[in-house]
Amino acid sequence: MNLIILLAIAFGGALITYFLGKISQKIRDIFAVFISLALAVIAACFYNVSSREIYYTGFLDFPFVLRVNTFSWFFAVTIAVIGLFSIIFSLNYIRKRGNTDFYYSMMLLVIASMIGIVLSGDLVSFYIFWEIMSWSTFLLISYNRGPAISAGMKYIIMSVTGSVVMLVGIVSLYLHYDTLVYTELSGLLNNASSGYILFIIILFFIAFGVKNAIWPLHVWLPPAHSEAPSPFSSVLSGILIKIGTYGIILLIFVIIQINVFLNLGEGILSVRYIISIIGVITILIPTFIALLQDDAKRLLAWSTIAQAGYIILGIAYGTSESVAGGMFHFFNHAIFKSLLFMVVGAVEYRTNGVRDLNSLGGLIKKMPVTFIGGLIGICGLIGVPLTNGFVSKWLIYKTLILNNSPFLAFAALLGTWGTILYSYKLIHNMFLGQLPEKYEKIKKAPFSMQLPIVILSLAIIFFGIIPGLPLHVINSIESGFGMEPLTINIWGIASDTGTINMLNIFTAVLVIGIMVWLIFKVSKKSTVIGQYDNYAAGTTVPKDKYNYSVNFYDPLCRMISPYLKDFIDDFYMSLARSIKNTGNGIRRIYTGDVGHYVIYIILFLALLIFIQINWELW
Amino acid sequence: MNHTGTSLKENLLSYFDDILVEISDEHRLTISCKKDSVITILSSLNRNGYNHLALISCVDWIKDNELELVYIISAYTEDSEKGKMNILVKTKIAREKPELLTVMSIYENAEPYERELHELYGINFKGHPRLIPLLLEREYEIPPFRKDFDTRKYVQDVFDKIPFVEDKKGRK
Amino acid sequence: MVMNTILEIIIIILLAAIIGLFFLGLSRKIMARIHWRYGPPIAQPVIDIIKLFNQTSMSHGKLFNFGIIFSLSGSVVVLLFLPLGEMCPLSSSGGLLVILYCMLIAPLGLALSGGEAANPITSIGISRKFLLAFGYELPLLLILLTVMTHFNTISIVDIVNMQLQTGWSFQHLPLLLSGIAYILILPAILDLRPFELIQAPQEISSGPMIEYGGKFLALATIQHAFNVFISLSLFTNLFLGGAENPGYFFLKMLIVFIILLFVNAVTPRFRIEQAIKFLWRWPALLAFAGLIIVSVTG
Amino acid sequence: MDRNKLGKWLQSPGKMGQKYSLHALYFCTGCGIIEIPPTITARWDAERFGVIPVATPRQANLFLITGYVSVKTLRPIIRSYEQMPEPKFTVGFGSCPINGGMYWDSYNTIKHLDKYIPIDGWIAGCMPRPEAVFVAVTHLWTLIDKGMADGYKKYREDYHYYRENQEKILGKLEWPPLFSSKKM
Amino acid sequence: MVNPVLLIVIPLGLAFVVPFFGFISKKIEKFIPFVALFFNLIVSLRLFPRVLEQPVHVSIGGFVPPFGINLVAGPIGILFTVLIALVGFLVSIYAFDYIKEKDQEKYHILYLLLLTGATGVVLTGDIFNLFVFFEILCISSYSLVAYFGDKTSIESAVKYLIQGALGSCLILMGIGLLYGQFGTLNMADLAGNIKSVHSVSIFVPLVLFITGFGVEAAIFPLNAWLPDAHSSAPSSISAVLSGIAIEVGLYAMIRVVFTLFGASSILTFLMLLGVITLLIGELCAFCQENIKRMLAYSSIGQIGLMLFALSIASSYGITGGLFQLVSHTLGKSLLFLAAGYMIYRSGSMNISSFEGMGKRMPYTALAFTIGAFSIVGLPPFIGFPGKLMIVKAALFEQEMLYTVLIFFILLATVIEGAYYFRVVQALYFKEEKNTQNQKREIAPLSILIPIFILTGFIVVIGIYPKLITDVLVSSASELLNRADYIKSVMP
Repeated sequence: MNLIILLAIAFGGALITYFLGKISQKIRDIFAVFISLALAVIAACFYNVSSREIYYTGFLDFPFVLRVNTFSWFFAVTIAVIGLFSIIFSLNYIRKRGNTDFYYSMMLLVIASMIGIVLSGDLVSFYIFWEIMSWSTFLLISYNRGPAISAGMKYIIMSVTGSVVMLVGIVSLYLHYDTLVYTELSGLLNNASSGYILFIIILFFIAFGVKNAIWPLHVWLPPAHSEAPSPFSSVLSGILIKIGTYGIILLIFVIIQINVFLNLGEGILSVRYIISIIGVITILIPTFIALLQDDAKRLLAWSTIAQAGYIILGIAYGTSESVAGGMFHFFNHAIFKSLLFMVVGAVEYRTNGVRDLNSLGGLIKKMPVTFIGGLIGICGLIGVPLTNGFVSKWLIYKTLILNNSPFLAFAALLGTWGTILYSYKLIHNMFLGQLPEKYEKIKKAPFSMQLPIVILSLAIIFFGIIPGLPLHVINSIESGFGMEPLTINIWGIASDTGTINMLNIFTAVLVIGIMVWLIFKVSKKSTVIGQYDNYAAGTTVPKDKYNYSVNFYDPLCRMISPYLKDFIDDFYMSLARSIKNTGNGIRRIYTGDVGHYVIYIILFLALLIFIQINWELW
Repeated sequence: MNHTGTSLKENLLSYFDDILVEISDEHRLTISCKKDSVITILSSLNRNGYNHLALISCVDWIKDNELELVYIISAYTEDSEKGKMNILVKTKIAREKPELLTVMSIYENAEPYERELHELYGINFKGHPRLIPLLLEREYEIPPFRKDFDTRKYVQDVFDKIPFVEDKKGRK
Repeated sequence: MVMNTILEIIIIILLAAIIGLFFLGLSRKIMARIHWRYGPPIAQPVIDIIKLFNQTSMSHGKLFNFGIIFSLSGSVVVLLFLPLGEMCPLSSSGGLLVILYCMLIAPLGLALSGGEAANPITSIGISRKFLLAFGYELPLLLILLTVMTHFNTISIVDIVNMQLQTGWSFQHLPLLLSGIAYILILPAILDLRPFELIQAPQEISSGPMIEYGGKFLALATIQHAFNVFISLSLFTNLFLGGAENPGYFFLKMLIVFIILLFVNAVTPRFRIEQAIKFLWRWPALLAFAGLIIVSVTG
Repeated sequence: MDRNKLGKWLQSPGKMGQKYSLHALYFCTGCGIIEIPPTITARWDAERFGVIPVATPRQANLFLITGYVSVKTLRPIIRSYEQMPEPKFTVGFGSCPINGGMYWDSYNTIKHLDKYIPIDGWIAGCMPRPEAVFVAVTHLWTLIDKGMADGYKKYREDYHYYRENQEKILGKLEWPPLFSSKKM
Repeated sequence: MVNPVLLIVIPLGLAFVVPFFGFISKKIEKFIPFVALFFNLIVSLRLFPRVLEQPVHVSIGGFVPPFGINLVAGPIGILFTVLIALVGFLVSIYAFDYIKEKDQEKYHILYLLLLTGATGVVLTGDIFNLFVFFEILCISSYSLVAYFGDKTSIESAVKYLIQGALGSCLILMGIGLLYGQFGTLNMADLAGNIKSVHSVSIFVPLVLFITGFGVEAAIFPLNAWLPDAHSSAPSSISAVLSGIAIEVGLYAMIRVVFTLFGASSILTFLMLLGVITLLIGELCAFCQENIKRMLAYSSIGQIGLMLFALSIASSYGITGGLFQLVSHTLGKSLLFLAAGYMIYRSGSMNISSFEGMGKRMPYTALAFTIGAFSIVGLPPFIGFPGKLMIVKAALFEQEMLYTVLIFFILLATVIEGAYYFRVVQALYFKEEKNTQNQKREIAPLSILIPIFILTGFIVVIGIYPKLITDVLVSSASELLNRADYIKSVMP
């Protein structure tokens, strides 16, 4: 089972679903789920197979290489699994909407191209799959019509700019070392001049930064995520953001080798430190902006940018624990962020399209399973000890503190607290509080939506209690990169400087929880009362006028909102406007009067001769 | 006898014919007039500065079968002379079916006073947007503030009728 | 080995409960004395808890029950990570960061059950709770980072042992600054008067706990007692040299608590904006200065 | 803390709890509320008896009805009483709740409050002084000891009658009946 | 024995035969260009393998090269002939249903003349012969632009005529000067005698040629005619114009600069000119509302890109440029054909009328999207290898100037992406405004065949570019080493 068959299945599947759709919806749905399932299974069974296949296609004598090792396996499995769940989730979500064949084929195409990126062994095939992913994402983002169109346009412009800059980087690499295959390329850059390495880093960093929504390049993400259809935005923010991470890891650890990267520049101005600072800014500012949001999906979009900041911080900091933390946080973030988007999608599906946090409320009574998924999701997002988010953040903080950079640690920890605030706001405004009149009769989410939610929540808890499994995989990746692996056991990290053992924490919580539950059960039985039998200073609870969770953190928002105007967005908008104005200005040249055109020709001729006579250039 | 009171009295008399104006003491001026000229008087007072309706109270002259409404008007102004003036506009209306036009168009704050009078005296104010009960919880066929309302009899046949729980339980 | 850890756990939990409730009773007694009145018996909290356990209560659903259970077990779990003299059962499986994160479970549990109570006053109480938590977290993080970088470790047991050798951490200037900052934010952590915004009885009639009847209120008061014990023991462990012998340890905690009570008795209540502004100004400044000094002197 | 007290505590902690921690519901019904602040603050410290004012009915088990009860205030009183958890005691303050007091013939006040909600203790006097409150509290203790302070039990059994009386005075009540009427 | 001369003679002959067929029956006229170009395509494909070893020389009338008129069918010549024949053939099929007017005679005659002129320019070895074919090409395109006969098309045709005429007479002056100096008209012979460009007598003809051919090749200051001409011509004609005419003009200029004069220092100026044309073309296209004007400005931009690539005088540069040329011919003619039919169906030319076309005409819209993606240069399509080779060529030079220019070019491609994606979004994701004719119309077969074939080419060459890279490499080497061109032609 070599890799080209996997890619063939993926891309072929995408095309076939489009035409199957013409025949019947049912077959197409089943086929789409079957294809994504097959992808997940095949990707999974490449576990510690590390093989390389080279195909000399006619593509301008660039070799087309596919390779798989634990590093690419780790990303491929996450992509395939999250893709599978989002397709299952979209079975119901998309049924009522327009041209569904287009949606399914594009979704499979995006997943296929992401797997292609992860399995590609050389930079050209990496670039080809990267571009296919960009334009298929563009088509999917603008699927929702209306405001989604401007969101899609903003996305495609930034990603085309990023990939064009990367193209320059790839070609200059090719011309310097006339090979683009990772294995050959990795050794060569060590003796290159640090100026050239910096040039390459900047180029690639812009491309991956756009995809990874790093702070100055994050502008496209909030509109794109909130306008894209929910199952796709769970793919978008779950894994597509991580392709940028994959690129950065590839750049730092495979192409430039970690030791070269570490001693680039010295002290404060070292590249490692600058990227960490960018990562920290990407954590802080979007977290505070997320606090101000009222639209659920836009809040999650800003939180995606913040969490991507953690991953960048973890990877760029360079020590083996921080890289492990970064990669583990990638894995966790893929799970709980796609879970949260599915929860919001389920709520949106049931209340047909309401995402505004101020008008939702009390849905726990109607959609309990979705609530439990959402609760576990935000616990993962925050990093409550028994969830997987905790372990990865703990790793990042530990290295930051012990390697004497407390200010980075401070900013990251403050980011966590911001996450607590906005994630609780998400759950509270959507599920808790009074149930408004108009949502009395909504049913619970259909089974095809609940299945991925339940499985992903179990995954969060499972990997939270047993972080050893993913950490073992990450260890083998790190040793592949030539860094000394962490000392881990199945239950957590046992290094000498600081240990966490999730088993003890789990048993402690379990035992104490049961004890408290027993005390609770032993005492008098409490009568269950509805939402209208409530303390209202002696009067009865007025229907529909008793929900105070409108703009939840109003005092804080009033304090911080003047400082958080998104000036980066205004900068990009003014740039676009100035290009349009120059365009209009230049259009004036073609005046429409043929006399002017003839004068232009003569002037051109005169200019040529004048230059030759005076300066003898030619 | 301050001159503002007298000057006010002169121009009121000049405008309106069938009204009776007399200055009872240094700062009080009472105007008694017909039911339907109340609106015009109040609007003219409001126009030349007396823009505060302090209270609308009602007196139940049961003997000559009339209800007398008293509008107490004063002015929010700096000059102390005018500020101290209190003007009482009195009018009498029949007791059987008391009907009157609302003054809310002139003085906004008349709304609760008129609701209270409606509830306690049964006066119906035509044109009042919300004549709903203000203070009382229960319905009364004779409005309680009227003189012919016998509270003691009311208490006997409402409150005392309600049995104690023990006797009710005993009897059943 | 497992036996004596279980033994240690039980001892710690009982000790913490007793000390916590004793502190609550004492606080009400001291407040009364300051008000120049006789005040309730010291064991009043225990009596309250017994009464509450006998009362029937109304619950708003499963999450309402789960929330209070989750928050109490969260507080008790944090307890196990804190060293009490040489007894520290779970210190091997998690350091100061784990404590910081576990201290977050209690407010989250309370918020969830408060949310389920579907009362707008609880929403206001919860949003105030989180805002205040966000307020005092900024200086608290700076303080913890200063201590951790100063002792260059993230496990609290090492910090206590180092303090045993080199004496209290108040001698070093940066730690003195962050100690003072910590005292400034302790009333916010313990929900005492200048920052008693969450259960402000006059304004939002005891905030998130508005729908807590009999046994819920009992569990909430127990959780509050544990929270008092945890915060004070964390402070004494980090700054006052931990516990050579338990008696001396409790005395230090008591002194700090009494200082806070004096402040609590006389100061009015902050509005939420003023509270955040205050917390982000003075204590944050002090702690930041401490952190700079520590990271500079290295 | 003499020994028999301790004995009594051990054999019935529930009673002890109810006695020594009466959380009073902070709900100003009538003119008597002006007496409450001096009783709970420095001059006549009620806290020594374990009486603390509490904000919400859910946390209270003592309901002080101070002063006359107008027809309009009866509705919140009933609502708050029903929201209090089960072992709850009510104390009528002053002569007005007893039999209407000086408003005996007013059309607007409730005459015998215990027609509508069970009252465990009365304090006579037209606004009794704080010392009378403490006498009432200690008297309530003895009632609790003897198990006679069972107003809430009566309310639960004869809820139907109470409800009937209440609806006679207040017309239709918005909230559903607390106990589904088994009898009748 | 397939003689390149047939490539010119047959279409010319058939062009003049069209009226006679007209007498028999009006309907046959449509098929004549179809037959002629099909024949042309077959002949050029047959010539293809032989030309790759060594160029084929034909001297008409038996005269020895320096004297008589001779045709040189080198690899670049045959590449262009194939392209012209292919696009011409497909457009002729397209014209079956597109040109509905009653007297189509004029259209078919001029159409054949235009293609013969183009083929002639590409194959000839003699500069005067080059001028003659160039004139045939220009005149037939002037009149075809005015084919619709309404006010705007006539006005733009006249403007095109004036500028084209000016350009042609400049070329004529250049030829005159050269003939006066060297007495011969054969390119190879001339190339042999011209040693260096620096003497004024050589430099002036070079400048004249560049300006003359520049007008037709739509370089920056000289391309004022293109937007009006292409937008008011019938879509099939503007497809041919954008697809073939300007490329042939560019070919002529490159042939003159490289083989005839062998000038190298002027190339940097041409390169700068190319970048300026690209930027101006893209910026103007960015704020256009009319779809055909937008495509016309984008052609100007692409021409600037080709000029930049071709004027990097390295083999990478020229292969990149030629690859870009091929991708532009295929892509742009596809876009014009698809857009033409959509305009025909939706009635108006501005982009807002294209909303909802995705549902009404799925295949044409799909073809338009693929064409747009290929022009912008997204991977699975033909545009991407072109862009890749141009960037490789530019960076190969290692100079700072090239990296700066490359950034400008890539900025331009981003702007290009912006306005193409805007149209794609309008096609698929915007609601149809006037919803009365919502039913799905499938375009008639004769419209669909050329569109599908072109899309097929774009996707196939995009995935497997080796098909045409070896032709491009040999034609680049033919252009670059001037000496053996002279040796092979001269006896």
